[in-house]
Amino acid sequence: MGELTVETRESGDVTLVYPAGFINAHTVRLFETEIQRALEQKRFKLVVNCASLSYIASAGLGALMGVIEEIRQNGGDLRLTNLNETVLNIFEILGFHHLYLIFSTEMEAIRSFRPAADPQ
Amino acid sequence: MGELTVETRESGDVTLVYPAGFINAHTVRLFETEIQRALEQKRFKLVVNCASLSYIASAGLGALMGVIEEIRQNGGDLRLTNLNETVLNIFEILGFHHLYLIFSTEMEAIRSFRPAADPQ
Amino acid sequence: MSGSGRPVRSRQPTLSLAVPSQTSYLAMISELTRHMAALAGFDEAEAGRLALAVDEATTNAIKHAYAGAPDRLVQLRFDDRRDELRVEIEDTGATVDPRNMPSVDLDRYVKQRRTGGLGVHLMEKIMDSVTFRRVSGRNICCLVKRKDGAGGAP
Amino acid sequence: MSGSGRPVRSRQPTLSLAVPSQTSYLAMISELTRHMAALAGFDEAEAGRLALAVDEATTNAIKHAYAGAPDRLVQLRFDDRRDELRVEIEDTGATVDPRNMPSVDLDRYVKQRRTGGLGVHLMEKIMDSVTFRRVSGRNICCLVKRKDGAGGAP
Ligand SMILES: Nc1ncnc2c1ncn2[C@@H]1O[C@H](COP(=O)(O)OP(=O)(O)O)[C@@H](O)[C@H]1O
Ligand SMILES: Nc1ncnc2c1ncn2[C@@H]1O[C@H](COP(=O)(O)OP(=O)(O)O)[C@@H](O)[C@H]1O
Repeated sequence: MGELTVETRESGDVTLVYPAGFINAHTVRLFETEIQRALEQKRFKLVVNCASLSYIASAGLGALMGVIEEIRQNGGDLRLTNLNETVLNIFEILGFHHLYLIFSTEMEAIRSFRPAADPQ
Repeated sequence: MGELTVETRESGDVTLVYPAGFINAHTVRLFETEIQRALEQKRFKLVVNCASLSYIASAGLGALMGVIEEIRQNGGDLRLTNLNETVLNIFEILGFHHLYLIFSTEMEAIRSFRPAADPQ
Repeated sequence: MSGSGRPVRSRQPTLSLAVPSQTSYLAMISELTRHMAALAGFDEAEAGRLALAVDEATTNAIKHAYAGAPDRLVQLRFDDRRDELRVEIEDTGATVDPRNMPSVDLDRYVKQRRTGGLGVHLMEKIMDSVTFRRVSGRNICCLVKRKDGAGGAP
Repeated sequence: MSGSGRPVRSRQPTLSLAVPSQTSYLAMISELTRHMAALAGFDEAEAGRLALAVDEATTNAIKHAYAGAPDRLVQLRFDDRRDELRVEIEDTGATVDPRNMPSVDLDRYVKQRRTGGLGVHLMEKIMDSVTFRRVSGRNICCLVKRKDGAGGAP
């Protein structure tokens, strides 16, 4: 209860981020650290897979807001997948679904970063 | 959190009882009711499968104590299976494992009621 | 019944809680709120949103009113009334002036790379009413959610 | 550090809670205790046993001290000290005389078809210390569990 773990994986030039647990004012630093680590490595194509994220408070949303401009200025983007009902609902309440591309599956989110010529 | 459901099934003359959730002073009545229903039907061979039981407080243990003598006087028994670590630990702390037969699997508990001649 | 001698109350007694001003308790407060919301009859999705609103209000008390000091107390009171669930979050820290609370403009927000200011906005979207008052050295943030499902978030 | 102006406390502030005297809150209290035990450093199995002990003490306050009246309050205080977790469960109901608490004889128990009397026994097996005191109209049940893993249940 209340803990957060954040794993990352790479799929080509896309970095996959897997937060699991709660992102709130207590745990947000860990989430930010993992995102920053990718940016420091000049990896600006991020997919945050929220399949195991049960909860995100404004501290976590602030963290997303805090990096998106830098990411886009570097030709990248931060895209989200697998939001549960509560998390999707929070995004919609705040209008965040207008600011971020949200996909149903990780595969779709990864593909969205590939050139359109990619087969299938 | 805190809710209890109790399902029952029959396997020959053995009644299987499946408590799921918490048995505490709030929910124990429901558990007792299901046991009593079996006894009223003169079904005295009971297997309580605790696979989905996360928690049992003394109210629940008292309920088990309250029926065991009647059951045994009628030639039956109440046997338990699939206790999780916490529940098994509570039984051991109180010495209940000396009073009740505890099995790892439901199959073993059911078989323990069959005549020894039963194949396998 | 009326002769039983104990006072008749018109509603449930209030559940209250004093928690150290540390963010490590937020997850617990969130679980507790979810549970209280369920006891008050809200469905799981609504209970999750209420838990978020209470998390936000508690976070603000810790971060702003107490400026992060870990040795103070935040008081929470849950009052399950007939028509509404009322949660009060109280601190004895620095005065909150509700007029300081910024309204959120998402575009400006992103441009300026602000990372705060969302909490109050979120609370207002989730609850039917969010009020702040100062009473004898205490800041009280009062969150109200009606049970009829009218108003508030979808 | 010592010049910071706010009082120096030697330990964590206490978490406290006032809950209506209704068994519907037991599951929530159990979850809360599990969480406090985890924050205090106990492992999951120990946290589960502590939750059970607090459930038992709260049940007793509701059932015995308040004789089932639903409109009273049970106070809980969690005090995470360096060497131990201390939980106090307090009611303002009928006097408890600890000498009334029966010791449990399982054989006799079964023979007499008793269905009560296990709660205090269980609390004593789980905790390092269980004490009852009466202070100005309140019954206080104090449960202590040491952090070093010595004593108490396996
Ligand atoms: N409990 C509080 N005490 C003092 N100031 C507060 C409190 N809650 C909110 N505020 C003020 O309102 C502002 C907006 O709060 P909020 O929307 O939660 O965003 P954030 O906390 O991320 O800044 C805060 O920056 C702060 O100035
Ligand atoms: N908080 C309390 N207030 C008054 N009496 C109590 C309290 N706790 C326990 N007792 C007394 O101790 C006895 C044993 O308690 P316990 O072991 O919990 O078993 P049970 O509650 O099942 O009877 C009770 O029957 C009651 O007489």
